Amino acid sequence: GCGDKKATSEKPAKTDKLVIYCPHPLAFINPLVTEFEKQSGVKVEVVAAGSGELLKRVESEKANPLGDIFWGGSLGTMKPKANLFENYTSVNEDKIQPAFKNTEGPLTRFTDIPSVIMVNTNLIGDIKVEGYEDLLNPKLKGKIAFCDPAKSSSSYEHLINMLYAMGKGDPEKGWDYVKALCANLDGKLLSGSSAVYKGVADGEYAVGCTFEEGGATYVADGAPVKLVYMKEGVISKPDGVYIIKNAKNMENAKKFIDFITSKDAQTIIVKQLHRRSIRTDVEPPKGLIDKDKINIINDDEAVVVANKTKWLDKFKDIFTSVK
Amino acid sequence: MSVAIHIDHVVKRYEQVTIIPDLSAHIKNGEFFTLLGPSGCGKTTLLRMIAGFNSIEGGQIKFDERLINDIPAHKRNIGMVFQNYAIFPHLTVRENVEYGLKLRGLDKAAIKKKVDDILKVVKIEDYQDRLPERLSGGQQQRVALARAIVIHPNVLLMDEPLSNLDAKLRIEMRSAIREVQNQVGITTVYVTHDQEEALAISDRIAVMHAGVIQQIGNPQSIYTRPYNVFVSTFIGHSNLFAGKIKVDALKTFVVFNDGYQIELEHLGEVTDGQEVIISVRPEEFSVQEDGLQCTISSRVFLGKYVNYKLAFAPNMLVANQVSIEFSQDLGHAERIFEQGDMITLRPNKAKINIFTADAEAKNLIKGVKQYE
Amino acid sequence: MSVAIHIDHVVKRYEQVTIIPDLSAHIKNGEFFTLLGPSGCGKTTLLRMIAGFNSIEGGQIKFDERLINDIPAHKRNIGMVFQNYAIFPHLTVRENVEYGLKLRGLDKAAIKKKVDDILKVVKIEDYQDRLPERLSGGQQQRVALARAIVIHPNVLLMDEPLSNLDAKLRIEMRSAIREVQNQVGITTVYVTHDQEEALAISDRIAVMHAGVIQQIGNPQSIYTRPYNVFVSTFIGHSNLFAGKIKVDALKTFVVFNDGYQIELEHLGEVTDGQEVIISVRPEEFSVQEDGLQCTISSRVFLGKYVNYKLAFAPNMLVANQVSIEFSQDLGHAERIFEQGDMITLRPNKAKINIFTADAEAKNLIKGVKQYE
Amino acid sequence: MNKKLLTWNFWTAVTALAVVVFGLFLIYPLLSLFISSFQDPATGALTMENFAKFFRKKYYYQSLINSMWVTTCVTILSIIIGTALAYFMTAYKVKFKGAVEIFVIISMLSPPFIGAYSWVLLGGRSGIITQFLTELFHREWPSIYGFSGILLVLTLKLYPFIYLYVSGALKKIDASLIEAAESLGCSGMKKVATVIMPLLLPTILAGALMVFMNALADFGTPMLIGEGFNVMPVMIYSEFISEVGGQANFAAAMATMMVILTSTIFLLQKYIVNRKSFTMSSLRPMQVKQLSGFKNAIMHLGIYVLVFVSMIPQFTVMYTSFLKTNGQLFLPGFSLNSYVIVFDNLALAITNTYTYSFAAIFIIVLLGMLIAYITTRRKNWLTDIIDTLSMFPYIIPGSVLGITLLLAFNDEPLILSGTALIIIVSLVIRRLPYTLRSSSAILYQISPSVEEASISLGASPLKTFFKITAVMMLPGVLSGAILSWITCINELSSSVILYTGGTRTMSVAIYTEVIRASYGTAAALSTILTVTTVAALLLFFKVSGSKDISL
Ligand SMILES: Nc1ncnc2c1ncn2[C@@H]1O[C@H](COP(=O)(O)OP(=O)(O)OP(=O)(O)O)[C@@H](O)[C@H]1O
Ligand SMILES: Nc1ncnc2c1ncn2[C@@H]1O[C@H](COP(=O)(O)OP(=O)(O)OP(=O)(O)O)[C@@H](O)[C@H]1O
Ligand SMILES: [Mg+2]
Ligand SMILES: [Mg+2]
Repeated sequence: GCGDKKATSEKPAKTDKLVIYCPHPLAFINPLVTEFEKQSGVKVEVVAAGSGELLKRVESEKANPLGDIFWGGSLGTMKPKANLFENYTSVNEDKIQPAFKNTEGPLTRFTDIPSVIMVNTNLIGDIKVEGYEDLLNPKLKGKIAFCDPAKSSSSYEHLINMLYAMGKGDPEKGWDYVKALCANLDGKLLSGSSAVYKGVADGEYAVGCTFEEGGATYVADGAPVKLVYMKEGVISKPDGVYIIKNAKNMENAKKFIDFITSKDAQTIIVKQLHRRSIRTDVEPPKGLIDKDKINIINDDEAVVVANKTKWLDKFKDIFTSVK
Repeated sequence: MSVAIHIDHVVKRYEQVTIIPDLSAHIKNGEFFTLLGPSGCGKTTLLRMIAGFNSIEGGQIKFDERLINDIPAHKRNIGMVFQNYAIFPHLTVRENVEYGLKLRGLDKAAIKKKVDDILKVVKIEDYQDRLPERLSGGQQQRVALARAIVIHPNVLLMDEPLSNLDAKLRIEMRSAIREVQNQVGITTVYVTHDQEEALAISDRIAVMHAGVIQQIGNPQSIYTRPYNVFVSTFIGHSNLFAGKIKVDALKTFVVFNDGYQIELEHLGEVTDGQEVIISVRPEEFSVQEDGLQCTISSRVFLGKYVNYKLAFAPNMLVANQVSIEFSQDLGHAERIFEQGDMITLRPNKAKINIFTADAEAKNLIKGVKQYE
Repeated sequence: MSVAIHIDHVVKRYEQVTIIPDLSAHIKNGEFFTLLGPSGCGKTTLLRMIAGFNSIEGGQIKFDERLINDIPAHKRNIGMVFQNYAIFPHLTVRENVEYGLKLRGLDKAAIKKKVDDILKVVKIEDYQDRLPERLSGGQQQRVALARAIVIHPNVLLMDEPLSNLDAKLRIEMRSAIREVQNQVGITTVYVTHDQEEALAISDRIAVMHAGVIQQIGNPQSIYTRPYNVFVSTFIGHSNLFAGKIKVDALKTFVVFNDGYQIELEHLGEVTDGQEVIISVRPEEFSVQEDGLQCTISSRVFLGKYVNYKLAFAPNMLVANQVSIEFSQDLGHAERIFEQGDMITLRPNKAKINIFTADAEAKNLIKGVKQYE
Repeated sequence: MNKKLLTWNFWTAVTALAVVVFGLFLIYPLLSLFISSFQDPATGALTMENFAKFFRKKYYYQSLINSMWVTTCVTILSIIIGTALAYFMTAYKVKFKGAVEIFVIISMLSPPFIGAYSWVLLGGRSGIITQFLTELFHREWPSIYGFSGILLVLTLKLYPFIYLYVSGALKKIDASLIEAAESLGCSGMKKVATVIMPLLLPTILAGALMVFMNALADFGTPMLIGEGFNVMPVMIYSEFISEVGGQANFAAAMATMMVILTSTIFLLQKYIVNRKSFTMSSLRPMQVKQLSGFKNAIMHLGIYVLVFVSMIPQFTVMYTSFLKTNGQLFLPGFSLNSYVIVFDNLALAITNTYTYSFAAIFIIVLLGMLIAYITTRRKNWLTDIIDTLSMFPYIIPGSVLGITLLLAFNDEPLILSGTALIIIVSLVIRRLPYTLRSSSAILYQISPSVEEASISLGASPLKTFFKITAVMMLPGVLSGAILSWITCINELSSSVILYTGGTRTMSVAIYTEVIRASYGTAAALSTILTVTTVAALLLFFKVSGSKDISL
């Protein structure tokens, strides 16, 4: 209530509280937060909402931050906003895989997330889906769950992925594929990341373009779905956990970063939450194929960042013109 | 195509309260029938039952031979003028009046002509494009009147349609109503509290009291030969004197308590010594040598005549009368009296009425009928 | 603690239309002042200006010496009875009446007593716990009346407060109003369309026409000596004859177009041969040997008297009159005439009024004043 | 002139209050938004580019067309259904009327996303109904997605608005007007069309405006079932708040356009209402009649089917909440597991929800009635502006409004962020229009002479307002207040920006689950919300002693 006001604005550095902004579902948050509370004795308050909303909050609250930790958000999204976050290197940095080191300062990596195609095994029948090319199959017309890349980061990652994969390393050459794909979408474009995996799992769509965890959860829960790692190439991007600049509970925030990158936490993540660890010493999750078996490709981050608006606009034009 | 209205033993209850216990009346085809009675006696209620807006808890109402108890209001082809006008606030004056005609599917030219005519008749043609909220009370009432008349209904029901008009306009509206009514022969049921109006305009009048019809008759008989004391005092003023019947061998007299007696030839069955109420209207007195002695206690000028309030010896009068009055016609008055003057007034024996002194207080004059 | 009301040159406009161009009147302390006029002439408008509900576009209104143009309505200590009743629909009858008293912070017992009294006076004590929707029209009107009177305001404004009541109740209500008014000395402005009521109840009457006051005077002078033809025909009926003045050496006559002439002693300035309008009221005729010849064209029975419509040679009359009437008092009638009878009527020379034949149509009788 | 002076003190104070409230909590926060819509994202220089861009790309302007089209259809359908239902429920005896009314109100109570998701479960490609129909007729059955789906879902969610407004007004119609029409030979539909509808027009327009704005602003439904049928709110939302990081200036430009568009519509509506409104002093309300035989059966059937259909999402949600789940997946069989998961923090969320909504509704009713009064009875340019302003928060996407509030009150001199106060402020600002509209609609119907009567008896305008006008308004206001309250309870988009751990509400909790597809727990929370709301409503009607909801 109103009484909090004073408390939050004048607390000294030593506190027993931590406010986490987090777009993950309770089922994901609860085990980790409980564990953290148990270990540290800090009382955690979770403010959950969409990552866009949370990011906007952080931006708006610059003058008087109300949160301490921003937990979630793909690296691609967060990089441009890095100035909103505090520099901090976790105590576990030496155990992190080389690709996922916090080189920027504020951007601690948390898990590794490849893009995948999710297939509903009940609906797919004998249609072969092994990669992007197979999505152009006329039999799948209107049965593909794809989100507007302007609205969903997983879909955006997919757009980048297909540009690089289908353009064979030159994103400009990938647009012909995008055009063909858009035609096969049959005017259907979803508005949120979760609509894709939820839609495929519920049988609304035969296939969907989503991120690994989104689909993996369903696989683990026993839904009639499977994951396909595009044979043309898969880009895998980490997401992260960040300390909000001038956080009121700075000490606890740092503790949390240390905890979440620790072996304990990462093990929970892999065992229970179907995500890939960024640590060198944690096994990949059961049920997910090894990363070496995936055709991993890389994008050129500089190009991607520079072209973001242009590419999103281009997608819009293509989508509206083929419709 | 007007109809006769037969009202048979109708009953009206609002929840527990019975407003009309058992009422019958037969209104003739094309007749102008007026309901007269004190405020709250059930006039509006009865009218609304005929119109179809109030449920009927018992008895039946027929239009000619057709039982209408269960026929919805809009199929009865009635015209109604409501006590509170009920003009459509969203329509202009002209649109209000056109409304019923349009529903009847008349062509435009015919509608225009009819509406123009009626607007002229009720003198609101100057306001025809106004919305009702910008009209005066009387103007609104005339819109309501025009709207009901213009459709030439079989039955026209009017609930105090002229209550907010000045005398001149009332008289004009009255003749307009009568004219339309005669032209197309509309059976009309009219509610008014204005007796003069009722007397002037009606073919027959029903006087109601507490949901019960006291008398039905033409204006003249209602006024001159009221069926009971209620009617006598309600229609026009009546001065009530206590008195006795004196019957001797040949003649019958009615005797006032001061001994003054009048011979009456046209009394019905009476017995010697029977107590009666003698009713004398204010204008039935004349200043004479012989008669009843009294003092003038106040005087009001009323245009055509002067109204005096009179003081009598208390034992002369029936109790609880608001005032005893003498109305002196100014056309013939030889002298105007002052407060305090003692005068002698002789009742006009051809005109006075004699009522029984019991609770029924019925008229004892021969040939007085309750329903005519 | 009543007040005098001074109305000086007030103007009222609704948007473009001027309803009251320039009106002045002075209402005395404790007086019963009546506004009389045709429907739509601006009576309600003027009343609402006094009450403070209509803006005043010009001129001023004072209560005693206090200019009230800008004093808000609720501080004027007025009581008002609205033409459409305006009872609070969500309050019971008793609560409606109590409302004003509660605002004045009276203690409970006093309120109860006052309300009980007034409910009895207006005869609605039986309905005191009902909501207004379950009252008849007349009952509602009485609630409105009680509510305004009970607070004993300085100024009581009433807009046709009795229009929905029957004659008996009207008379009772009238005396109730007068009684309260006399008791506490409330200056009362009363709007009515009922002339008889106006004549009976008022100290003075203002006759209005199209926003202009035609005459202010006591009832008797308004009726017997109207200032102009409008007043003469609006208050009571007047038969208008065309005529000429004849002045010879000693005497002044007024000559009807058929040559019948009457000597008048009390005329103001006239010239020989001047065209005039001669106004004779229906009751100012008497059947005589000499006089004006006419035919009876219809007859209506009106209780106290019989009203005949007369037919005259057209050149005798001023044009455009609805009817020419003779009203025969039944107390004195020797004979009742039939349609078609030819009769000779002599106007009562002491009572007839003579008006100029010009647009102003002013009364030529000596001593007739417009404002009294 | 006289009139103004007459009431200078109190009503001027109210006007001033309104100016302060809207100035501080609306104009001040929104100003920066409007300014930024004219700014270049990179340089901050003034430009029209953001607007130009909108009209260059079909992707954008098509969404405006889509929005207008679907909104118009929803509004028309809602008017038809809502008015018809209100008429039948008021004019005729309907069995289980109380229950029907509660259901109608409850069908509005559909927290964002979850209601629409129920429709996916039912009418999606593998939805229960679709599957059933497909098997029955052996042909592909259209699914819920796209235009017609949005139309269905929004109409069912929004017709109650019209219902509540109109049934309030119907009870104020003077029965003798209807009787007058009947006496002139008019009946049935004709009577409705020529007398009842025109008399209700101000109210219907007020309700229609609410529906229109609501449909235009709703983004949960099209987001979930739009499938490429892009609409403005989704567009603004995603440009402003997307995970991908949109373009704030461009989003601001779109929001500005929406504000201009809706203000125009609002002014138009106001113009018509002003011209088409009239006072009625209704002493005799409409009598409730008993329909008989066939007609009666048809009417009941119609009403029950309608109510059942609009309750389907609620039923589905309740049903879902008891399903056994494994993570995000529904399994065959029932369990209370979803309830167990959400049980932590539940007490806080429930207390918060009801504390905030009651605090807000109290302020809303008070402000709503006062502002309605000045805007209908004390018309001048200032009150006109206030009236128009009051509609702004209604149309600006809640999240955008939330952010502007956050930006405005997160710094000296007035730090409100993170407090309950800011949530209540946003509730009041956003939900005031319902009460305001219903209040002014009812005011149009109350004859001023009743107020004058009170003033003539010595009550000051202030007293008159509270003792007479307000009391007479209450029945009408109530319908708007219920809408305000229900939508306060449902309110999400701005709260989700403004809440902190201590101020989370039920709908925030539901949303949190929904965004990551944890529908079992969302359904459980939603069911708890519905049940407690019904309980609160019943309690309210019990305490206030009124039989009807809309009165
Ligand atoms: N709001 C308004 N706008 C324009 N004209 C109006 C308005 N109110 C009344 N009028 C006009 O002003 C004139 C005077 O109206 P007012 O109500 O004062 O008449 P009145 O003398 O009380 O008549 P009545 O006896 O019929 O009630 C009428 O012609 C009426 O049409
Ligand atoms: N809805 C109702 N419920 C209960 N009683 C009612 C209702 N409507 C009218 N009454 C009562 O029925 C009686 C008759 O009412 P009605 O309106 O018929 O009177 P009225 O003769 O028209 O009187 P007025 O001349 O005053 O209009 C009155 O005593 C009234 O109080
Ligand atoms: Mg009546
Ligand atoms: Mg008037």
